[in-house]
Amino acid sequence: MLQKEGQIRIPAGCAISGIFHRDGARENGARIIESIRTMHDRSNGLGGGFAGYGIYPEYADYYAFHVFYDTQAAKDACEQALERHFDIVDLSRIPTRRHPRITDEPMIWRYFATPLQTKLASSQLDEREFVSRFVIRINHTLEGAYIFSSGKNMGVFKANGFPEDVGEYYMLENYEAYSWTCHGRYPTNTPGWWGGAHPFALLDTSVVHNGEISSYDANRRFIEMFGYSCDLLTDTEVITYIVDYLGRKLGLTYPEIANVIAAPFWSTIEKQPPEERERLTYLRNAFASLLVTGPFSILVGFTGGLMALNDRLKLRSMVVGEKDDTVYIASEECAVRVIAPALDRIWTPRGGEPVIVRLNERGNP
Amino acid sequence: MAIDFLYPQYEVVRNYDRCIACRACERQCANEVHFYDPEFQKMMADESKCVACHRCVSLCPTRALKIVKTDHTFKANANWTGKAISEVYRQAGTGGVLLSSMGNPEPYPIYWDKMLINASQVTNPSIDPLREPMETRTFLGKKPGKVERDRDGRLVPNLSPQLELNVPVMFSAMSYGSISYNAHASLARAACALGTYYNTGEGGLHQDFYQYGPHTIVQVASGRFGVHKEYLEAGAAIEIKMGQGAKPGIGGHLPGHKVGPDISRTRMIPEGTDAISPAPHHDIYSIEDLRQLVFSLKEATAYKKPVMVKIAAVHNVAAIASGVARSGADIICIDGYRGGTGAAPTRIRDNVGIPIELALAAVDQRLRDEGIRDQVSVVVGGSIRNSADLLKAIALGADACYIATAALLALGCHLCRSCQTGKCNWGIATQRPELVKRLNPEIGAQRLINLVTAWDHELKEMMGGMGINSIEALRGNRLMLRGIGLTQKELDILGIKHAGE
Amino acid sequence: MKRIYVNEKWCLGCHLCEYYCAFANSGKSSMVKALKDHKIAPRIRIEERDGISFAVNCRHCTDPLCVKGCISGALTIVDGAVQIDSDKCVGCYTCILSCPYGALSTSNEGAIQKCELCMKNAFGQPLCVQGCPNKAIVYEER
Amino acid sequence: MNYVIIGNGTAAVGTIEGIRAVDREGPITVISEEPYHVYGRPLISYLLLGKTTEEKMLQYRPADFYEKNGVKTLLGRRALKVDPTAKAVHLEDGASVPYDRLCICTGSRPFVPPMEGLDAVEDKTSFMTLDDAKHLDAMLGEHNDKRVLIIGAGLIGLKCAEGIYQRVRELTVIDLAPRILPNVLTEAPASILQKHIESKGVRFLLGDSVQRFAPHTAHLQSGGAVDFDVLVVAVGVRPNTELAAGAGCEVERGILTDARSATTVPDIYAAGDCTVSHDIAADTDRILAILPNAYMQGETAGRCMAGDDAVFDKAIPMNASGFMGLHMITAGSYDGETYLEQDEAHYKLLVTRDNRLVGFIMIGDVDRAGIYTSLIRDRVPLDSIDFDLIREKPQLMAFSRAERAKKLGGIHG
Repeated sequence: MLQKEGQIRIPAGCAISGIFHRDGARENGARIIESIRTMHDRSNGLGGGFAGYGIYPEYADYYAFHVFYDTQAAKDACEQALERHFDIVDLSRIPTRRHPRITDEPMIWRYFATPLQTKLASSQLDEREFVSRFVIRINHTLEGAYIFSSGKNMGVFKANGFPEDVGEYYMLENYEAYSWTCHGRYPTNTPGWWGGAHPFALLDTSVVHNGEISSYDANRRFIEMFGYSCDLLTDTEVITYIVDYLGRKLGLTYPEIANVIAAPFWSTIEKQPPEERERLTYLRNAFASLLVTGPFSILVGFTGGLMALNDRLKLRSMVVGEKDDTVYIASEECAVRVIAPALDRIWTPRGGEPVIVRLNERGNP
Repeated sequence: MAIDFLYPQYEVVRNYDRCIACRACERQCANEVHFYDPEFQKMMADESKCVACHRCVSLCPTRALKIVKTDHTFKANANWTGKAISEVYRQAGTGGVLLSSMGNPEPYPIYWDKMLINASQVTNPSIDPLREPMETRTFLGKKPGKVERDRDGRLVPNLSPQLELNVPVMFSAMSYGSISYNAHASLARAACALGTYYNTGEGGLHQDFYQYGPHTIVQVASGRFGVHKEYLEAGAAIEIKMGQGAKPGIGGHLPGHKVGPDISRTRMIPEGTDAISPAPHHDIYSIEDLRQLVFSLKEATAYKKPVMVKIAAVHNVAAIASGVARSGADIICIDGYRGGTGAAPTRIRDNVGIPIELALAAVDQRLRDEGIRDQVSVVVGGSIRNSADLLKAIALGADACYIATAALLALGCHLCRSCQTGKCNWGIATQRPELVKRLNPEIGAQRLINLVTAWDHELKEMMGGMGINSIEALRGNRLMLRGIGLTQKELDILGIKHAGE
Repeated sequence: MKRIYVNEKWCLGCHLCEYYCAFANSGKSSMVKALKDHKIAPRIRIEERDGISFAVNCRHCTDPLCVKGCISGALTIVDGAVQIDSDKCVGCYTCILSCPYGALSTSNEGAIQKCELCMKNAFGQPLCVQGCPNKAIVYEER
Repeated sequence: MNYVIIGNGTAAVGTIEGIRAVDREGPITVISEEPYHVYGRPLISYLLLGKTTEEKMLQYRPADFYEKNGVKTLLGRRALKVDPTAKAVHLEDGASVPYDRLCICTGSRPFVPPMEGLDAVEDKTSFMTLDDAKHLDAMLGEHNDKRVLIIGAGLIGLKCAEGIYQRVRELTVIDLAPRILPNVLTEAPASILQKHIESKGVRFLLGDSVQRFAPHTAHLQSGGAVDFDVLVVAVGVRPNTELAAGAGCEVERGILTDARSATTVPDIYAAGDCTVSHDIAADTDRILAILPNAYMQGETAGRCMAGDDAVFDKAIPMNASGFMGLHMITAGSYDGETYLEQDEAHYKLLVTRDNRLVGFIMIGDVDRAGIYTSLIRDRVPLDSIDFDLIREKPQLMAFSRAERAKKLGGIHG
């Protein structure tokens, strides 16, 4: 019998797309669905998903947990756990519409919650660490429950199916985000599992990824030393944890994170001016085991920003387009042009060269 | 003379149709096997002295010679093998401990050969090392695990002292004494040219070799031979030798006849005296003592050099390694039971210790389980035979490998395993000047450079095949390995799946 | 010009250079054919004593006394190498008298013989160098 | 620069090659009485012996030697006079050849002492030139039936004897001296060599001389008589110094030159058998009529003529000769302490003086004799080498390791 994600590591090819409004303007999910639909052939119907930032302004101070449940028992257990650790201010089924090509759906629930102060204080942890540990523990230990989104004022929507169908299924026209990322998946041998679809997210960091990283097990075995559990055995998952570890736990900036996971070649480093050479050498040496090799193009979503990054050989396609304050990033130019035919600028970032966009003063007053 | 119960192990087969009686074999055999018989006008041989080192075979200009194992035999007995019987005879004749050299030759499993390497197909491109950068540079040493910034927010380089290797291969410890001046010179020069390191072993550092200090690891072992401040300061790193794979649990013994003026000076012991390394360090009876020595050495060298601790792969190696990692050591070196030696009691060499593959897998996993893998680098040796072994070791979790037997083979060693006699015909394991000069370091260094360069090429080729273009992405990447013909227990210890899974 | 140089530090006294030389200049296709049951008369010769040994052959001097003193014009410098035309040589041995290295010797054919860097035989480059197991004899530009 | 050389022997070749090592352009003119392309004089005995041919002899230097070196030859023409003021050489045929630098390489000529009845001898010759050899060859004919008398048991006489001994019915050598090769060998080695030559059928009459000749008979001082068909007079040679003397060069037994081969007249140099050399082994001035010496003097002259600063100050007497299969090499002077090794076939004498090797004689085994020669020429202090080893045989082992590194390893300084 075929094993599912987490029981076996599954290589996949993919399409990614993203829209980011620097001025904080929000748009609903229609265009991002249009964009990914254009790259239909890069997916095979075995997974699609979206992440939207700024979609829950009314609950901006609460963690929004999106959870798949296979069984009622799992739901009960998970909710018990949530209640033990969190003050839940809202909970509901995530609205979906019936869709002919989206089937076998699990129960999909959403909780807006904030850690119980007593629990948080007694844990002696920083709030985000408290939440991330909770999420990792549930996902690792609670059979049939899977928290696939856990950030504030953002949310991940994913399912087994073509991404445009998934967008329609989740009725993304009803959500307005200043940053959208999405993903269409082309796994090679899976029956398709909802949890295995992208984006993969922890707290407000979400990752969509096209590629197959050859450093996977080196990265996994390293990152797992720091409390992460790579239950899905996917690249996206390990990249998310790496970004979380380097950024949230160690305090590296996004450019520095890019210098670690897509570190320049030594031959490139040697050509830099001394200070830059020292900095790059330091990052590459100190975090050697977090170098990611093999082909990838990723979009890392985070509160207030988006980072696009290619592997250092640029073994996967990725283009960036700009129109006024809006930035478009996709696997193929057609996926940008279809929603933004007239661009100020469009270019192909070089391998290992991050494109980081953030809300500007208008978007982030 | 008493009866010698033993028949010679080898026969010298000379093709007289080819022999031109140039007598090169005679001149080159320190064991005095060959001689010219003026009466018969023929070259003759006394095979009882032959150790099968093949010096004569290699130099014979007409390929007139070969050495074959004798087919003289005892009555077949699966239990009392010829070897077992002969050993009884030898001990009954001498009353002594049987001595051997080089690594354990017994037919235990070789796990390297039971692991297969992955390659990319379709979903992930392989990378052509001839077209794209392929990086094997390696840093050894403790990683900081946190970042620090100055007031301007710039990263502070908070790394401990590191060793930088252009290739993930170093030459492991062999003392001046156990091997010759020219062997050391070859290793030192090759290490410099390759951008890696060689290791002094326990014999101190000859004055002539201080110039190679930036590529030298200086060893501090239980005998403390040749250890002084300048010595410690001369090297790029300091290695505390706690154990050796070929003879875990026992010390070393360089017989007085090998302690000539140069060695006496280098080791700081009187000429002609036996150099005896005790089994334990007499100031290290437990892990806290090791920590003291580690920090003593760091103090002595102003915290400028990484300190390595070398241990033999024994049964509870993972726990020992964990202790070593927490002792302040920057690098742990683990030496497997196939590791070589200039002399060891045969029984110990052949029966003590465990395979490096299992030890490495266990240590790497243990350090990760404890979350301290990043605080220490892991170097393994004993025996890495080729670039595939090297690659598998790194995929299992090693940062780099130590090679010694392979290095000696490159220098001409034919693994006759007679180092203890001091009559090495290849000029390696000997101190006799006329034999030492047979190893021209210009040739020796070049052969070592060739070997390691070739391995590096192969390593890159295999990495490229896996779609990995930098060695750090291979390290501990056990998904790149599959076992073949292994039990579930072995697979579990190695942390790999079986081929087909 | 490339010349043969000898470093006695690495000479093992194995005498293989002599045999390779004798073979190289034998005109035979194999060493066995050339040297079996022969007493060799090589153009490179080992001196050895008390653990010291080294090979001596023609130094191919830039200012060769042998060439200057040759009565028949048999010794000449060709592309920097001192060569002997054995057809012209009458065997007067003035070159033996002149050479400070003792590098020319008599041959069975009456003419003298000397190292010609294997330029004239089938090998084209010195076989003694190739046959030296320890780089005690090298052929290089200095 | 316009160069002129008088003479066309080895010294002349040395001069040409010396000039051309420095100056590729300046015209060179060679004037020679002999009509031949240059050849090695000592080869004439080998010609008779059949070890060489006239054709090969004339390849002492290749046929295009003059052409390649830009040499104009005036062969078969005799120089009469050198005018150092006008800087010209006047030829017998009236021509005049101007020069900027002149080298006199006129060599020597056979010395024939006045002997009663010599004129009556019809078949007689000296043994110096190719023409002499051809003449002798013609006189011997093809029937091995001639009786030959050679006057002089020096090198020329004996090489002549070697050249013809297989082609005669009877061969007698007569010399006034009590031993053969009196100028080259001491008594003991001379007697070894003599016995060897006698074993080949040559008869020696030593300590004797011809009182008078009848056409086919030599009547001896001692009272006996030798009948002969062919007579070879090989008593000795005399340097041709007349041209130099006429030009005002200082001349004693030969032309005087300095270490640069310059004579006492500006722009006139001299080299070869016509000159006096300084023998460093005996520390005396003498004529060293030997081929290597001639070449080296010539080469030095040539270089200096072309403006280089060359010096040849290592002249010693030396000889390498074989006589009917027995080889002999000698060099230097025999005045000093001697070391002797001798057995049936071999003879070795080393002579030392003042911490230097000054001379040696080797007969039979002459292997690597040049190492001894170099000790004399380079005046190597014997306490800087292992003399016991070098006495045993010529070997580089006797030198220090550092010296060997220079000699064999190309390591300088």
